[in-house]
Amino acid sequence: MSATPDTPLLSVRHLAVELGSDAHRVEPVADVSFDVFPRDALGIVGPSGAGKTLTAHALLGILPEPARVRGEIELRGRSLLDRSEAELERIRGRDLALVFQDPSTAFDPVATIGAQVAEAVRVHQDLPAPQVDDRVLHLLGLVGMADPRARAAQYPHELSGGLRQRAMLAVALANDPAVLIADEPTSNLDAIAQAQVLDVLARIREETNTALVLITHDLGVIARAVDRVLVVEAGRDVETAPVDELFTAPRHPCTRSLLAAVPRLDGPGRGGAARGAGGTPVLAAEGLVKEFPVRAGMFRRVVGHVAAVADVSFTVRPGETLALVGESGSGKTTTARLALRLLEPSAGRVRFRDEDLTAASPRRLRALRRHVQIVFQDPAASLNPRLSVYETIADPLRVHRVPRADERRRVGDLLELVGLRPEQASHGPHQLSGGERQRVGIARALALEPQLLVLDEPVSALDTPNRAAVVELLEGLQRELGVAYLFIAHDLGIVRRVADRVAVMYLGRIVETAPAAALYDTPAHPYTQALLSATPVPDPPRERARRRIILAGDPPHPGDPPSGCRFRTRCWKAQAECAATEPELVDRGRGHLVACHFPEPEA
Amino acid sequence: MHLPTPGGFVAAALATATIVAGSATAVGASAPASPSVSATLGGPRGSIVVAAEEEPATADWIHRDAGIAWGVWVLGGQTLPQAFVVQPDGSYAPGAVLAGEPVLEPGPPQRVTYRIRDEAVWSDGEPITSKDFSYLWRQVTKGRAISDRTGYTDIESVDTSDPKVAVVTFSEPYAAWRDLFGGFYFLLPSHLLQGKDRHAAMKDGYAFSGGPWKLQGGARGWKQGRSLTLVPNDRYWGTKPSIGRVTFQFVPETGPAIQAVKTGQVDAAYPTPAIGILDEIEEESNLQFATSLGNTYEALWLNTTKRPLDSRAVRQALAYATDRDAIVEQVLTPAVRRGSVLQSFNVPTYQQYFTPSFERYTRDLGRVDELMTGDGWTRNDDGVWEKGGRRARVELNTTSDVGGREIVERLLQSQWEDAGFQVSIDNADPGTLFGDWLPNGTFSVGIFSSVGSPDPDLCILFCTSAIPTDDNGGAGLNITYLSSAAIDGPLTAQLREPDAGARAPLVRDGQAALADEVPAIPLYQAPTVFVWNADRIGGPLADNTTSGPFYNLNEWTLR
Amino acid sequence: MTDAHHRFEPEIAGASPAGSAGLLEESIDAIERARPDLEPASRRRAALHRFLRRPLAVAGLVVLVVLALGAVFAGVLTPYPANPDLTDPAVLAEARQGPSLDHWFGTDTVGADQLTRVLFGLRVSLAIGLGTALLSTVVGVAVGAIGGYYGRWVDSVLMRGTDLALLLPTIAVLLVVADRLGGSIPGMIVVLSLLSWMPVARIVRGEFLTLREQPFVEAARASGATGRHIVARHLLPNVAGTVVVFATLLVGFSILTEALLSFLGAGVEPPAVSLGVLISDAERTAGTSLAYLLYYPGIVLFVLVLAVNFVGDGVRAALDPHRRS
Amino acid sequence: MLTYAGRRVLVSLPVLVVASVLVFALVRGVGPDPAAKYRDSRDPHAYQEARADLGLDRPIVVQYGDWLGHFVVGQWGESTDTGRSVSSEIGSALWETLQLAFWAAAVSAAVALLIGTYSGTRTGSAGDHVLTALAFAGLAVPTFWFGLVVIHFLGYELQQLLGTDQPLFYSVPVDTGGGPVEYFRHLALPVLVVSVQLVAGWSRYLRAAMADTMRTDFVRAARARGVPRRRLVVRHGLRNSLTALVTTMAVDIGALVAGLIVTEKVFSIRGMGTVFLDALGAGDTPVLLTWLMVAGAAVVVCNLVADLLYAVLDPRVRLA
Repeated sequence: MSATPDTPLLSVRHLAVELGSDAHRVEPVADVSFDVFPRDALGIVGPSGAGKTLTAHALLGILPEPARVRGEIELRGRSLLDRSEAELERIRGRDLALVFQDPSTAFDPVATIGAQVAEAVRVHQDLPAPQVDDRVLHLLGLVGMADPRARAAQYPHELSGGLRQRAMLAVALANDPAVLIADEPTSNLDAIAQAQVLDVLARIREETNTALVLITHDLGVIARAVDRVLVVEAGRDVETAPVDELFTAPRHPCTRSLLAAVPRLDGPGRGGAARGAGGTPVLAAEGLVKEFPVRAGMFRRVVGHVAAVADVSFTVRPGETLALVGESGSGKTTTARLALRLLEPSAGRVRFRDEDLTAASPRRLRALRRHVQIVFQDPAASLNPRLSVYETIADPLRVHRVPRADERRRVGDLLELVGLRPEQASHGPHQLSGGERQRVGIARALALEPQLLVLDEPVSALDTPNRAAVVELLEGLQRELGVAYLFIAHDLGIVRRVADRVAVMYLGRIVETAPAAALYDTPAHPYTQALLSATPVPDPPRERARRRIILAGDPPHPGDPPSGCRFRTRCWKAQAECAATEPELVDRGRGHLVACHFPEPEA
Repeated sequence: MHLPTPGGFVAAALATATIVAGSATAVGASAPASPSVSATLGGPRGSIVVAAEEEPATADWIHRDAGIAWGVWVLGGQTLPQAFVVQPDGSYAPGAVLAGEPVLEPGPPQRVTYRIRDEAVWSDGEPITSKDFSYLWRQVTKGRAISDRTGYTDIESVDTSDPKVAVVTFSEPYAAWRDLFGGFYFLLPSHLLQGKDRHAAMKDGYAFSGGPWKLQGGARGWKQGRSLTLVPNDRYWGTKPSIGRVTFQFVPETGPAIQAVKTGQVDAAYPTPAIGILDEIEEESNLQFATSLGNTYEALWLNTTKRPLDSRAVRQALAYATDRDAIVEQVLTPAVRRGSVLQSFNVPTYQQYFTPSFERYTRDLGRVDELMTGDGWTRNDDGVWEKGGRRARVELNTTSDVGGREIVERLLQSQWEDAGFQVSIDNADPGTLFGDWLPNGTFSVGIFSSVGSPDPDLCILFCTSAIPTDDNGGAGLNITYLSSAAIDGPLTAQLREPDAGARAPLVRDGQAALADEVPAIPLYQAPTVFVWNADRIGGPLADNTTSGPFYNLNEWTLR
Repeated sequence: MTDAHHRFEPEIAGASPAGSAGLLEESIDAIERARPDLEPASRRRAALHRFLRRPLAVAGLVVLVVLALGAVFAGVLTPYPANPDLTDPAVLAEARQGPSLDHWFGTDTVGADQLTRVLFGLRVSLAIGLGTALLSTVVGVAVGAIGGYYGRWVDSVLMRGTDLALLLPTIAVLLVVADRLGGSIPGMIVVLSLLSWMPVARIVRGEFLTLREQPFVEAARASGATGRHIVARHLLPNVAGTVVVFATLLVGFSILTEALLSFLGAGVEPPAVSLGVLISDAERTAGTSLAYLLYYPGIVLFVLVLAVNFVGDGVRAALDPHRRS
Repeated sequence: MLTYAGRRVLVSLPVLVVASVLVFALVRGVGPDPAAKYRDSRDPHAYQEARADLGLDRPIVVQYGDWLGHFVVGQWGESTDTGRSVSSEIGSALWETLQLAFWAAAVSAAVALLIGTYSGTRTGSAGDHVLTALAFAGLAVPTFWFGLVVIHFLGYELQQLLGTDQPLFYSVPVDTGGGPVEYFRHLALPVLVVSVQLVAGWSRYLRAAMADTMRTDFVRAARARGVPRRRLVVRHGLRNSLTALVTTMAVDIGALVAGLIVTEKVFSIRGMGTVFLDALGAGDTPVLLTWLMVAGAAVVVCNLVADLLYAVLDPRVRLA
């Protein structure tokens, strides 16, 4: 029975999923209904914990054992819930295909990419081996792999996250599924890789008949990839609308808060670029280099070095925010650790105010550290699971022997400052949400009243609403406390609101640095332009109209950087000169520096 | 329960005669078996498997690595001739190789004439000659790494002018001359070994034979660590075996050995008896057994250099404090349903020299009090003897891996504590006890066994000359460290008295002196149990405490 | 894991080659963690709850408590002394009686009540098991912590040392040294701890190596904390769970190893009697009318170790909620 | 990979050299006096002579160097107990032990694979609970006790029950001629005793790994694309769980070489274990030294095999 555009391929009514034993029953999915039509592109959006993933797994009947499903799921008018496992096996992958959120765990680590795509083909199609091979290569080509044959022979761990997710798409498409369900396919990717995957999804919609269900918490992604949107919150669908309508006229408060949380490249930046100008920098990095030795051979000799950070200099002035932006592997996190001397630099110096951090004695270093603190990317891992919120925040105070009486007061103040309730002081990290954990991390970092806070991707592990809230908190804290930020991010969208100045890193070097407004308005380096283009805009018409710059492939390995300009291998402007000489950072005035032989002409 | 001779201690030193050919001779003499008789019966047939508790370390019998009884029982005695064999009653009888009793001329110089049986030949057909006597003597006296040279060094010459008559002349009178060319040693084929490396030729087994059996395929018949297989020696002049092949399988533990007989994995076993073993055997209708009290005896060895054991009165008191009957009752009776207290260091098997000198020591707490008080000891508040502020404290030492001795220890601890002694227990592995604690004199009361021998020499255990010192390389066997003229006198004199009649009183005097001095307290003879599958094996099966149950293996038949 | 329990390597977290549970699993965990009824409950209560949900662990605990009580009150539970007066003919007359109402486990070869001896043996075995676990854990944690946090030469020496020790067959080495050091109960504990602290040290070191790269430790370093503070406040508490589990399993392992050494003649010596010594003394009774002397202590030893291991597994499950059943 | 193997061997050499120091110190420092048994000798010179023969009168460092020098070139000397060459003593013992270890490992691996897979894919089921309890029992049972019980019940009582005169299984090694049936009857009981522990350990390990693997995203993803359960279990679940198990098994098997002391003693097998016990009892230093070194080398080799297997089975492991 085939579906016409009017009758839904997939119809979900009042879906509910129950978990847990009888004594402790929870219902993360309570009431979700929607339809998917042929060639449809439906986005399901909602904050984390809304039940989106469980809904997807319920559709395929692959929930873990203790789960119970109620409601109705119909595929082409026939219920799925009463099917036998054998019947479901025939449906999975052929009628309904699922792409998992994390491409690093969704592949069998011990089988090649090609074998896993081939397995997906063979499960449903009885084809001779050569035809399977052809099909595999075709699929890998379809998802934009440059050298499908080579990729097929590789193991999952040998591919970058973006490539892996595209390979996952190839697996999902193996049998031309009627419906492709993509569960947060870009959440674990950086901006460039996300743009690449979204590009592939768009191509799939053009080239195949597959209907798309895209699950995400990021409305920016929605704007680019789907036609209709279903908003879910706390296990219930709260709003469904065509995508344009949803962005222009959101009805449900949840939708509105989701929208408000989306960082906007086109939104307002910070006013007053003069802030923090002048005065001694809080932190000055000069010619930082970090090399990791590469050992090989029978005697484990050092045969070379990988320069994760190759000659990076910057300054952070009191009270300002410097954003350090780059895709995975650009060296930005290493730079952050060097700035705190959590890693020893191979060369270069870091100065805090007038003091050379790199030369400080261990004792002096410990004393200086109270002035420069750090907030980590993963809020779960950055909290000691054995310590309560109070103990975590008080820990730095105890390290610096703050009297107990002061400690109690100070922790109370800090809790209030970061927006946590006083009774949460006694909670363990496991009792907190991701956003709350990150607030604890921030409170701990602020406990010693530092002059500089290094924020290492502080919001990238959070969902959109939490992102916005934490960014807002950080803004407020800076206003209130005058602390300077070194803000590390892989996404230019997120720093738009907070950054006074932005430095863009590529393969261990800064390629462009500029006051925020200048960078967003007149990006000079092609890489900056690509990063900007990769960040989706939550405004469907505008998003559709934007010029797309999709960079091909992954950054080169830092152990073997290209000669001359490091970006030239992925640059559409690259000329012979780019391979010959490495461009220096050139000051274009008003603090705008760019390292490119062919920068965008000044407006 | 386990009562072995640990680590070859003492056992190796004393020439426990293990004579196999003896009975064979007797049978052969009365009814000489001709080759034609066996031929008409169809020759030897079939095979049996016997569990052997210990494996010989080497088949080079005079090498220092040799010296365990099992080696003699399963291989040496089956394949090589000896001058004398000890009979079950403990008397010496000439071996199958000799034509009658050797002639002793007391001298001086002492001289012994051995007449070799004319038909005695090696398995290659060469006759056994007086040169083989001479060869053994020279190897023992001149060779390297020899187990024991005693007696052989007293030989001045071996006359080999008549190939069938060996005349041995001694430089000193030597009382234990019957142990020469016998005991743990065997006559060796000089025509095969002369000028060769004897040790290399023999240590892993040998193809030649001068006995009823030979190794199957020569050295290959002995699979080290697993088994040793014998086949009949066609050239043997005595009773020829009727069984085609006998395999001795090495099974060191009693439990597995019994299990193996019960389930038919092996046809016979001679394991160290354990409590309950007879009940277990009797459950099987096809199994028969024979028990006896062996030549190995268990004793308490007192370190007389250690307080309070340096006092003779205390040693005697300990002997009176010991209820040896109770020990026998708990240790021997449950295992083999028999047993009696041993009253001498010469086992009663060899009656001529036996005297029950320790008979007076039965548990008598009144005598204990008398002796201890007389020695200046008084009981303290805990009821423990004390003298000069020091308690009468002894420690029991034995090998910890031996099951049954823990019963002896527990009984002794109770008995001696009851008599006012403080008793503790410290056990060790055999290597430590025999290699360290005994020769270095750091033990207190050792519980271990020794082997009684047909030759009554106790000097080696109790004479002053046998005390381990730096001079003798710490190799002496008198680990009681007691130096007593009363003991030395008769025991030294008997060493040089070749005449048995004159020697016996000296030996008995020595035993009386030992009972007075109490350097050690004999407990009991270790029992033996020989079990066989009567559905499989027939013939004259019996235990022989000296020669082992395989002494008449050539007379066994297969059912 | 060999017949000689050669290697001590219980399954603790991290056996999985495939890494942690899937994302969905984690999110479900998160949901369950957030259950309102668990919210006020302390972490300890939750752990206890997880332990009590495992019937085998609870059964193990009950059995263990019963056995431990039996061991503690060994002297008063039965009307018989452990070492009766063997000069008393009435005692000797009782020797080798099979199990009866008067003597549940029968009497031994000299007339002592076997149940009484088994209870005292239980006491010695438990003391050795607990003592070894404690000593090994203390030493292992100390060495592992130093090696794992400070690294460098301490770590190199530790790792090479334990590598080396792992090369040598445990039982063989213990047999060689047991005669010099063993015999008494403290001696046995020292002997058994000689090699078993090393796996503890390796585990602690491994956990430390992982933990010290964790952001929360970096955060502590960034706040200027000293090594001592980081080890005491941030690292040790986080390995406590693993160590407790390991120590529990070490109890059972040590009891078995001591029994094995006893069987090979290198166990505790009189007057101390362990379960292993009782079994070893009865080694030759298999199949005879005295076989009860072999079977009862063996079964008690087996049940004891089984109970300890069940408890250990329960503790592991209680402290490590991510690895369910 | 060859480079890696070569490097591992090179790294192992100094470890073995240090191990040799340890072994020598252990045996000569703590162990028995090698010449002790000659103190029993009636010959007053035997002890001194033996000490001289064994070179015990020289400085200990010289003795060590001498021993190591000879050891390295394969001159392992002669047993002071039997006078036979140590290499033949150890060689024949090793052969016996390896047969036992091989069959025990093979049987255990097969059984553990079945049990671990069953339990790991049905965690919480009744069958899993039963098998888990059995595995715990297997880990808790004292081997020596179990061996004695097995000999009595399977070696004797079963035979009585069947009323046969012929032994069903051998509990002692008896040369009964060749043939696979005889071979099986000899090895059945000792292999059973050794396997109980191995099966218990390995099946628990595999069960845990399997349960973890079956909960991973990639298994769920494979399920989501319609891969049938059997293939899911075998090709994804088992394949991934095996990597860790196989290496564990390799290491365990290495330990078997020196770890079958009790089984060999109970079944009267003259293998590595019983040779060690005898050597220890007899103060047979040359055998003890070589024995410990061989046991150590076996562990080194098996660790190496484990690492290589891991690299072969898991493409993520880079042998550099």
